[in-house]
Amino acid sequence: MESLRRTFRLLTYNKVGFIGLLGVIFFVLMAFVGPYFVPLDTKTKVDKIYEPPSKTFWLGTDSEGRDIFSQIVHGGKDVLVVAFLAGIISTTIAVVLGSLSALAGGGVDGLIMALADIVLTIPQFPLLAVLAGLVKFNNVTLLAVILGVLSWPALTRAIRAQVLSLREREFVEAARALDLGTKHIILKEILPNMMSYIAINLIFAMTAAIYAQVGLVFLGLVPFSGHNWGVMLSLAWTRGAIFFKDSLWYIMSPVAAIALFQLSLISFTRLLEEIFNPRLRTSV
Amino acid sequence: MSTQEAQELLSLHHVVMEFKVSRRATVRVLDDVSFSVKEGEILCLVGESGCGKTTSGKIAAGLLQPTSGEVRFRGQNVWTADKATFRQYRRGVQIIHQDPYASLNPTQRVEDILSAPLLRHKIARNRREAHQQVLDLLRTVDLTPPEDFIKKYPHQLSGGQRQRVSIARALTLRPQFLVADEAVSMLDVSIRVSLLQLLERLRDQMGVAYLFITHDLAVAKYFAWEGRIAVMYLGRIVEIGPTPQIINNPQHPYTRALLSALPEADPKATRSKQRVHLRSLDVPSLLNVPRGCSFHPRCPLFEEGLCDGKVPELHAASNGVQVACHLNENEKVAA
Amino acid sequence: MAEATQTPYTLKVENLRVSYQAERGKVKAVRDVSFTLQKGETLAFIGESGCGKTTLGLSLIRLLPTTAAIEQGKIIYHHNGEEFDIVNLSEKQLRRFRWREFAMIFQGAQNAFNPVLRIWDQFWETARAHGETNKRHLRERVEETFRLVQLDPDRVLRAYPHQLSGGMRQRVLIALGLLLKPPLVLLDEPTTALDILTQRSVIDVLRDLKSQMSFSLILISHDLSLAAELADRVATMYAGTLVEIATVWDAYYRPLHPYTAGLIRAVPTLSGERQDLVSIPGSPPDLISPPTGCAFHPRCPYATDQCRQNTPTLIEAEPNHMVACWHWDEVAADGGARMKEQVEA
Amino acid sequence: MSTVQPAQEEAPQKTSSWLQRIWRNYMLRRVAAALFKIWIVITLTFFIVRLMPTNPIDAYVNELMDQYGFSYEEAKDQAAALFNIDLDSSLWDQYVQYMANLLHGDLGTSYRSKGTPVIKMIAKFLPWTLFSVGVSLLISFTLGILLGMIMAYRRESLLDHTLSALASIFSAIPNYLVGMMILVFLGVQWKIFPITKMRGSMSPGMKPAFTWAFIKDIFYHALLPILTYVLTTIGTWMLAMKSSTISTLGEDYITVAKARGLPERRIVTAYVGRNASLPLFTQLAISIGFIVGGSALIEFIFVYQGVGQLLLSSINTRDYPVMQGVFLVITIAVILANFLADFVYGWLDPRIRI
Repeated sequence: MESLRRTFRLLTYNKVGFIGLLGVIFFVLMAFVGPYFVPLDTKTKVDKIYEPPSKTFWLGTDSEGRDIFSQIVHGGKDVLVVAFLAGIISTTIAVVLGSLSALAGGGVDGLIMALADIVLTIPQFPLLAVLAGLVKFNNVTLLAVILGVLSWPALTRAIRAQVLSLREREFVEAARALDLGTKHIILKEILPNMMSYIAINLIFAMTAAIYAQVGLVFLGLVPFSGHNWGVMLSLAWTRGAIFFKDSLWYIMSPVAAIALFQLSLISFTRLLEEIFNPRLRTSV
Repeated sequence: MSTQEAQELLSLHHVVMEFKVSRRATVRVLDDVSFSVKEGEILCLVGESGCGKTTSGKIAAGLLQPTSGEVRFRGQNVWTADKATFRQYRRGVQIIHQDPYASLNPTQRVEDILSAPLLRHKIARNRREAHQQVLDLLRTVDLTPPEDFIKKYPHQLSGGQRQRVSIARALTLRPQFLVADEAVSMLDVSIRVSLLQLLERLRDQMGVAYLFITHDLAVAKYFAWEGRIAVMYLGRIVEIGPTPQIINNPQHPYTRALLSALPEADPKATRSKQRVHLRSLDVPSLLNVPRGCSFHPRCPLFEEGLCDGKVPELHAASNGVQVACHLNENEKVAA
Repeated sequence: MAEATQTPYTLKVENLRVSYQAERGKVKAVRDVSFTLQKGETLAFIGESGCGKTTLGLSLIRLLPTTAAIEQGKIIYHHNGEEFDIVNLSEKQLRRFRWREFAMIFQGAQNAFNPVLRIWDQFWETARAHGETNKRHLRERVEETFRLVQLDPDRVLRAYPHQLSGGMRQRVLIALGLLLKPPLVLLDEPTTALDILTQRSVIDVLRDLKSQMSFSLILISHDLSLAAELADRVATMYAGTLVEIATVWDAYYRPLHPYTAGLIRAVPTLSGERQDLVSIPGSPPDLISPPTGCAFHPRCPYATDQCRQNTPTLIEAEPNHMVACWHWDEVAADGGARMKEQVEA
Repeated sequence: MSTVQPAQEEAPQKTSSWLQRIWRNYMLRRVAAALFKIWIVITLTFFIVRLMPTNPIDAYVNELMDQYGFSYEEAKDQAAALFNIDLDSSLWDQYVQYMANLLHGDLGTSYRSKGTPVIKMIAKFLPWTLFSVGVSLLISFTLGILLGMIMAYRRESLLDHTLSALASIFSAIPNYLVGMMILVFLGVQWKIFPITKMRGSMSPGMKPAFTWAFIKDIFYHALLPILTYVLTTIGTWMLAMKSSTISTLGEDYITVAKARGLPERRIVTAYVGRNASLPLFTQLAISIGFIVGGSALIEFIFVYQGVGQLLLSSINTRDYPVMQGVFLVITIAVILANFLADFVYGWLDPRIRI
């Protein structure tokens, strides 16, 4: 009971961060649980084009008279899955390569850093734009993999620098003197001191993945498939929804969904910083 | 000093340590350093920053492998020995760091810090046993009642308390040799003495030997009165011998300069001290160590042609001290 | 506080109280501190980390961080028959007052200079801020001060701070501090982080300058040996209060406050045989909620109920020897010996 | 530890050969590394581009069929007439040929706009991207630094909180969404900007010249892209500058500068401003690359004729030489930006001068 209350106090310690957390939870629930409650409206209704929000159509209707709200509910899953997968992939690569680079040193280090340097030089978005045509991205997992595989270098460098400085810290030296083993040193001494950094960067990697995937879909470089916010955005755009007063809800709904989700993620990072800091954990 | 029969515990033989500072340049931080410490003995390394005392400490503790030369533990060269011997050495020698704020992992509680080595090396068979041993360790380092400290994170402790946890951690594997690298210099004077007394007590009770590294000769004198002091300058030992001799009758001009330069917490003594005047205030860079005796550009007794030619070797001086100075050599010859 | 002597003073501090806001509450860093700095004398403030000595130093020249404030008290500055309260100076007046009248030389000169400007530029802008317009004239004066601190002006003035060694930077800072020949200088830990031989050269330079230029000097240091070497009088601070002020001889050889006595017994010396040292039990108090009565009572072997309830004030216990302790006579009688017994018990 | 450091390296060893000395030259080494990187990028993109499904002919055929209702046969004939490229020679031969031409400064000719040299097309589009991105970066960097410093000086004030919140919000939202919102609200809903008139990079019939009318015109057309870039990047600079300023304000030399009685303005500029902005210059380079690379989205939304647009249309038509050319140009821009940032950093900070 007491620990529950402490956890709650810790979570609410940073107001902005807590709101971010609530936002993230909201979007996750909406994207994954929502579709079971809100059926997707696919019926064209010529008499109901561009209706304003009402009790039946919470966010109004689109260019074919379909409910926008149901599309928003159904359109989150792909975006979230890609963001999460891509974030995990790039962060994992970065943590593994960064640590390896720092701990192995020598030739391995040189090779990884040279590779990172080259990948950083390649203009990311244009490369993605070309790759988008190379492999057909109707496969969410593949999209996530490509996004993740291209976005590791910056974080790898940062992780390497962190590990290098942590490795020289006196408590790590003491652990070596105590012969606690490499596994203990990496998992118990070095990693816990980078956890907040890694978690925050995971979130940043997710936001970058959202930026790229929605952007690619929006430009029409990823073949349309299924329903997601990016596709909605692209359709709204190509149907000229920006130019009419009454199509405002059509174009703005996906924009707002993406923007609010990004904002929630970014705000959430503030809380992460504190969750992993023992100084704060013990003072609340 | 009744350490006649005491066994030699740890020794460095002609140790050289070089670090790469850039693609091309290496800097020689230690140059031909040799010393040995017997069981239960205290050897104090003193010198100014950059003289190589911390590097010597890390080499003694097995945290750095020397570029050349040998480190021997109970007579065995540890870097060529088999795994079992190295492990014995690794556990037999522990280190206490200077900065009590950097030497404890901020994400671990005192209990985690102290029980990890106990469990890893099967000194405690299970968590409960480890818990009991942690309590004992905390009592040993005067953190009483231990229950108050065991659940704390390092940031919840004062500097002195943290340093005691560091010492307790070093004791988990029951070492025979402790490297204390400026272990008290960051603490306030009012708690410094109690830490020194704790280290002394460990030596009396457990027979721990010390390599005590400090820049403060007064602390060295207090802690190592029954032991020896080695004075280092630019990567070399310039003088080594029993503490009272070094403090009261220093042979090397550098040691004399240090002793005369140190202000003391005694107005009369400090104001009436004889000063040694150096010829230069600048400390040479390790990238560009002077030829011959590296102290010669600053030495008040500098003799051209002698001091800037050959590097002086350590040799026995009159009072049981070993000193690396050409002039002392000559005096002896003349005497 | 009765003015026993009528010698001219440079600085008179009365009931100074400084606090700053921390997350946990108000930190009472300096509590009702009063003292007088005589003209030409060196007064050393000693005490351990967190005793408020650095805050005191910063408040004297009104350089406290924004979270801190002088809550009450006067800092009267006196020079050439003029006197005013530093607490009341406006920002503009302060700017003129600082460095010209009152220079502060900080600890860790490692970082006292703007890393992106050459040393000469930093001298020039300082002089210009105080009315100097002639570069050649300034150059002459700088060369003169550099000779005093044994620096080569040609080489040093052209250099950037990072190109100088720690000892050199400290000497450059001293030269900069004395450039405008201020009547009052404050040194905060001037030799910390310097090597022993460099430290010695800095101490010698300071002593020489002091005798040549006769400014008043406030020295703030945790290093008792530095105070022993340079100070005329020594003031001991504990938990934000001044607990003892005495001549350097009295402070070291006849301390009347148990804390001063304890500090002196905790520091090893070089000369003579090895003496036994004692430590003071416990740890310094929390300045957010300091102990009642005398702040030192939880660590003090002389403490009685009176100490726990009533705060002692600074009184002139012996001629020119002020102490804030209910039992100073007992300390005087046994020479602070009880500090030692307690540890052994 | 050391005294004044020697101005030059220690005496060069006699054994070092001429080649070794060149290798030791920092600048030369960097140039060599940059050339190597460019080569890698060219090679990589060369093959990726050609591995894309649909070749230029098919893309054209599809386009003719979709947009103009041509039959497949008609379209095929039409396409064959336009393209006399040899897509059948081996990829390797094409690569060798391309590299050989590149070494002569020849980027090839466009497939689609037949006969137009790629270099000419890039010369037409690139200036607009450089102009819009450059101006935006200049504005957001300087403004961000100023606002960041103000926030640091007025820490925890209402102004600080408001600016911090705005900064985080605008840097969290993808720039193309911000651009879209500008179009929708400022352009369509509230009709503040006549967005149809503002399309393109300059008004039709406008001749590039150093006249007030021209300058006004190009700024007018670049206004919305610039606004978008500035809004979405300024937050990062503000927050970075704020934290950097806060840590600089805690440095000893600031306190000493105050103790020296220096005028406040001098302290703010030469002491706080200069030192606090130093670390931001390394970020500047990275962000130039990022913005130029991502310009496609913004240029697409605002119909602005920059390299981003060129890239998009060349991707859609599979115009290999143009795609390659754009990649090359963007890569070079990123590398040059890095050089520039390092140079400025070195100029501002004597500690890292070499």
